[in-house]
Amino acid sequence: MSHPPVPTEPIFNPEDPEVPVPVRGTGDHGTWFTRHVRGIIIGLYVTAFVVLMLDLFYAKHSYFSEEDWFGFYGFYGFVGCVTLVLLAKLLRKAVMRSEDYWDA
Amino acid sequence: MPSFPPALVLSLGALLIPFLRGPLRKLYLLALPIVSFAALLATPQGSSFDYEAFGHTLTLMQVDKTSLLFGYVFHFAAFVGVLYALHVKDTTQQVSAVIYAGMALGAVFAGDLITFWLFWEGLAFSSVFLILARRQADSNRAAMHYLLVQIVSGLLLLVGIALYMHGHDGATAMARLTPSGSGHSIFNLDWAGPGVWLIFLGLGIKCAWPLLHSWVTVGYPAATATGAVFLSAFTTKCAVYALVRLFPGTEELIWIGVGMAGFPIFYAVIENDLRRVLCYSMINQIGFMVVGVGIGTELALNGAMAHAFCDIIFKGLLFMTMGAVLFRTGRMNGSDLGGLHRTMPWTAAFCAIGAASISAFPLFSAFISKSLIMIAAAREGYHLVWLVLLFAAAGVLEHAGIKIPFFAFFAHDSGLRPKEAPRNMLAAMAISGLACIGLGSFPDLLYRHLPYAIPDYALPYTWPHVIQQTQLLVWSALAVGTLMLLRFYPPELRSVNLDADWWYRKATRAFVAFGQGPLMRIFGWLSKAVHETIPTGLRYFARNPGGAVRLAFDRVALGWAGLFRGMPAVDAAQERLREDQARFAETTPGAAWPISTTVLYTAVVFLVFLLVVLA
Amino acid sequence: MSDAQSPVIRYVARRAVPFIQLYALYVLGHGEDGPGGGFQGGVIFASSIVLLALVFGYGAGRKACPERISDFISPLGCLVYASIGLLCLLMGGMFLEYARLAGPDASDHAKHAAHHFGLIGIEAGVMLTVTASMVTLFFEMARPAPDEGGLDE
Amino acid sequence: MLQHLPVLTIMVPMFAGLLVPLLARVHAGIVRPLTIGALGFSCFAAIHMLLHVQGGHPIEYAMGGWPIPTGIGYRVDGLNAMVLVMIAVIGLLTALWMRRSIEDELPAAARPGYHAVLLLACTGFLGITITADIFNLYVFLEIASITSYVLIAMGRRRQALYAGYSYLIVGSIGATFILLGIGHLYMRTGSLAMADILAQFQANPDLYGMSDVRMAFAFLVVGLAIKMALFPLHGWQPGAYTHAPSASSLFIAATSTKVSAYALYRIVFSVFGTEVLVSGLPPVRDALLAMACAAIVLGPLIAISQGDLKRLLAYSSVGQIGYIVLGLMLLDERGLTGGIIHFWNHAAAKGALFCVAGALVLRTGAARVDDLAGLGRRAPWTASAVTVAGCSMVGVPLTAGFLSKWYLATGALATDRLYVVPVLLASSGLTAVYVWRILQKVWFAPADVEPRVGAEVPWSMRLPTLVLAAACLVFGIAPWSVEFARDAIAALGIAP
Repeated sequence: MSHPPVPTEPIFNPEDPEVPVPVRGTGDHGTWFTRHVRGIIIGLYVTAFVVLMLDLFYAKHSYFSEEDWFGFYGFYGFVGCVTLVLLAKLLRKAVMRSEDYWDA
Repeated sequence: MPSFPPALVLSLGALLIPFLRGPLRKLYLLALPIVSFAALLATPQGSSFDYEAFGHTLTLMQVDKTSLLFGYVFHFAAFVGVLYALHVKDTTQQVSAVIYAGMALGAVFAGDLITFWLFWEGLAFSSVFLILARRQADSNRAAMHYLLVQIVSGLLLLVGIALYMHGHDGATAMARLTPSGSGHSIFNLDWAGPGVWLIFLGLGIKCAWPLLHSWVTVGYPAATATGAVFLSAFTTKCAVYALVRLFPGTEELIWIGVGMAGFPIFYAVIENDLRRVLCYSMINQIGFMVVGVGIGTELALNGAMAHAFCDIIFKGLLFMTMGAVLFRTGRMNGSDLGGLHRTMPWTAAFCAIGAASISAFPLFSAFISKSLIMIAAAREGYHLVWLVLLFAAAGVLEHAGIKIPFFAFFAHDSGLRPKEAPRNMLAAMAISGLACIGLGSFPDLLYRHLPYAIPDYALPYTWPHVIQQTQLLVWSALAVGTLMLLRFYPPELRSVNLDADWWYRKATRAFVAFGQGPLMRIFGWLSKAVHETIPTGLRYFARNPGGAVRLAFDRVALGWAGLFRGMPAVDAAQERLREDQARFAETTPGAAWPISTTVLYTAVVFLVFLLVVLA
Repeated sequence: MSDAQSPVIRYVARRAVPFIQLYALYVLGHGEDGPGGGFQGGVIFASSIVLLALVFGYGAGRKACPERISDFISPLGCLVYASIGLLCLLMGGMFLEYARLAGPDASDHAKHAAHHFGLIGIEAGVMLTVTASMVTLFFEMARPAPDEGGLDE
Repeated sequence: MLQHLPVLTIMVPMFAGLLVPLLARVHAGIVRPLTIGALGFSCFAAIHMLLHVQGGHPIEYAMGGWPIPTGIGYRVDGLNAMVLVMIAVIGLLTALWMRRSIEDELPAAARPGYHAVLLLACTGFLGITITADIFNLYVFLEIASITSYVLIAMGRRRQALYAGYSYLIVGSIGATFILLGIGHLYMRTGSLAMADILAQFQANPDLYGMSDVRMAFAFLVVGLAIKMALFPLHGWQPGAYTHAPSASSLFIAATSTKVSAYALYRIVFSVFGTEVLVSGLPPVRDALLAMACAAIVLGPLIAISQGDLKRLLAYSSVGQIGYIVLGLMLLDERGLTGGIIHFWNHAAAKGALFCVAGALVLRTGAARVDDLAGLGRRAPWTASAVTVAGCSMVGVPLTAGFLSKWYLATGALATDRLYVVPVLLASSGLTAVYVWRILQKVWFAPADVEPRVGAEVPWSMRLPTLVLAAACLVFGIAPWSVEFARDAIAALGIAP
């Protein structure tokens, strides 16, 4: 009785032709995204400014007082994210271990 | 019309899969969720399907709006998952995935606790194969970790149910259907006795509560590319469903949910394995749902259920895009990936849709569900809760909305040029992507299936809500972009991060070390006592009681006398003891003989019985 | 086992065997209404063969009752017992209800006789089995040991 | 016909067992069909009687037409009908299964005799179960024991002789205890018919206080505890199961100890009456509960470290017997249901696992757990059977094992013996450990390990294995076994 080989998930194997390996310097000129990084960033800043200004043009109905501050949501999002990233960097100092930590 | 539980359609239907081959099998796999869905549609609300077993009436199927809502989305997830995995040849995965979906359906339609528990265990046992099917040493370890935690959860639940029944005259009903048979039937468990606590904790494990969550972050990233898609849909959402059913309005849940929403995002920022990032993000999303359940108002419960509904779809979509990347490149670490949008544009686009959905951009699905929970929290005056949730909502954008698509498809060019995902994967992602946009754009599609009506003040598409949400998200994105430009953003590093599992991983290792060291010695000592010392001693005692007692006494006494070695009297006594022991060994066989041991124990047991009966 | 050398013993033993066996049958016949029966008869019968083996040696004894025969008789006796029981069943009675052996509408006298014969029959079966078993037991234990150790493990 | 089934169930295999050695000289080919035919008949008769006695219609049979207290009676009620079916079905499946196995393990000359002894052992076990006379019970116990010694000693290694001998010594002590107990009881009551003795106890509860009656009970309980290998009197069992021929292991493991456990049920319910445990000798009940709990936890604990599959299963049986005794000692309707259905459940699961152990011996010459590696790839049917039976041992829902544990746990809760619940959970956990050890070898052995199991075993062995494994599922899902157990309890007439 013959048996088909056990199917396994592809894992990284440099000798397997099916699994792609990184290619360097093949004359890649990038894509729309890589060519317009600066434009995308500028667009982001402009959008941010515009949505902030929209705060002047509608009537808020708030549950909490701070919601009435000008640009509260934008401010909160910005500060929140910066805090998140900075605290996460601190967390990394505490919990990061080398990849084979559990194999040791 | 007699109904047939969809759970059985899927789980029994799955048993036929191994007997089919080729295209027929694919067709059958796709047909199963459809047939099951048809069976569900044919079942009128308020009907139930009872089965008499081991002295209990098992209500295999009980249909109200709550269970229907989960039933719909589980069918959706099952169909999309099967389509996504259509190229897979591994029968183990196909069978277990379909059974797994069936078990999830069984759990949400279960009308009593015992039935619920049966399917709950089924979830654990069927899903572990989706991890084992990876067939790697480390994924096997992860599978064991996953299975053990699941079993513990099941045991807690079982014991809890048994104790609860014991304290409540065998009451097992999970929900009482209202006479009209529609709507959501609240059935709060009564907080009396330890049983209900155990149930609470059992559900909490599968709900991935803080410190109980690591089975998600260990298990799911170790699953196969397609298996993780199924895993992301069912287990945790079943737990949310059960909380909605059994513990609505439990105050503790609010704080647990706040912890779930607020804390894992920090880990998501620094995690390298992108599917593990999704796991942390999943815990964060479930946190929102748990808060909703804890608040327990009609709006909050609606929000929890709606968010679960949307989460299954967009989280599935994100896992699908990551699965496609894993499938094509064999890599899953952010540090190894990047620039894939060149050759996988469609996958990248779908990932962006998923990211927008989970971040709750207007017109995408979480926008219409997360807001219900936020508003419910605000209306009930949970100020701190509201602030944390808002922070978590911003954090979602950071890790799931930007990090996942950015590091996989954009960022620096990894040089990888994989093929675009297979067509069946793209089709599955397209369906989910459309569903995300459809739900986000036409909220009533979802709202009308929720158990309670949505009040006007909670409707999502009002100018203030749209603008404020856009502000939050755009400025969060701005923060991330700025940090990246300033090179302040933590880079992707090859690493592992310690998490709650550290405690019990360390504990297990310590336990194993204890087991191999001291415990073994104790067992060895016990075994020697039971098989050798006691029987031999007894035999010698039977032969010469006086001698045996003297010998035992001498041994103890001379053990102490060993301190005074060198004194002539002590040495002589020890010499005599050695002689006695040698004689002892001559008259009694050295090693115990199993027969005689058994016979001796028979004598001992009989003596005990005699003393007992004649006393 | 060495053969007995004394001619007296050899002579007496040889003459005694038929009497012992006859006595065994006598004991068997009385099993129904007095002390005796198949067990005792069987043991006595077997003792005659044991006597032969004791006096004339293992081989001679085995020749009087070869292994083939004793192995055959041993289940046969039980079969006789069981067959009679089943025969009662076939005749419409309960298992071992010998009186039914006389037939469905036999007279009391015939039933009594049938009971008698049924009983004697099963006792005979018992005797066969007991004889064969005793003989087998004896010869198995008396068999000259082959040149190998006992239980050494 | 129905009227005579009780005696025919016993006599047909016995008749066949006696015919086999005679006919084997004439035509060796007849041995197997005769064996299977006789056991098939017993099976049919047992199932027929089981269906007939449902709803409280016991069948009584008076041997030789003598009225019951005078003569020996057989009685089939809901309880022993279940056990009869278990023995007969396992006997039949063993007979079907064992052809290739004994060709491999026994010399040609020994095979007809082996069939005969198997038939007689079956007779003995069936007889113990069916009789309503305690001395007759002892006689059948001796038949069953002696044939079991032979079945075990026929193993091809020398250790088998030693294992059979150990069992003989220990078993004889057990039998002596039982005989002494019966003797004491007879001295006091002047009767050997169970119903008659029970009537005396019910008429005169003062009897429970008499020292000879108490002695009798102690003798019987200890004797039966040895025979059923109740911890700590299980010393004979692991060696016996390990070294016996695989077919013997299969048959004896799936029936023998449980028949003795049944005898304990019978003694308690139909001889002394349950009052003996409740008001007569409650300390005995506590002692047996303690022994059962110890067995339930320690059996699987010792099993975990075993390298030999048969020995592992033997220790697991030590634990499983604990469940059955526990069910009895709870003396609660639910607990008893759990104990009684465990007769069937354990026979099915352990039978299937010993089938697999036998298949392993056939393929590799030994039953090492490590040699199971790759079974899932090479022999998917057998591997599936192991999986199902293993899950049933653990008590995974939808398998039979879950039902027993569930009922035992609810029974324990109902009688306020809460400590039983953690005991059951601990045992499930420990069982899961050794079952997982097996299943991991079977399904997830690393792909580079060369399987030693070779190909699938022939259908004659596969089919009984699958039948037993399927039974684990059927009993777990269909409500029959519970209904039969309910009926058995009704037949015993205990007041909950």
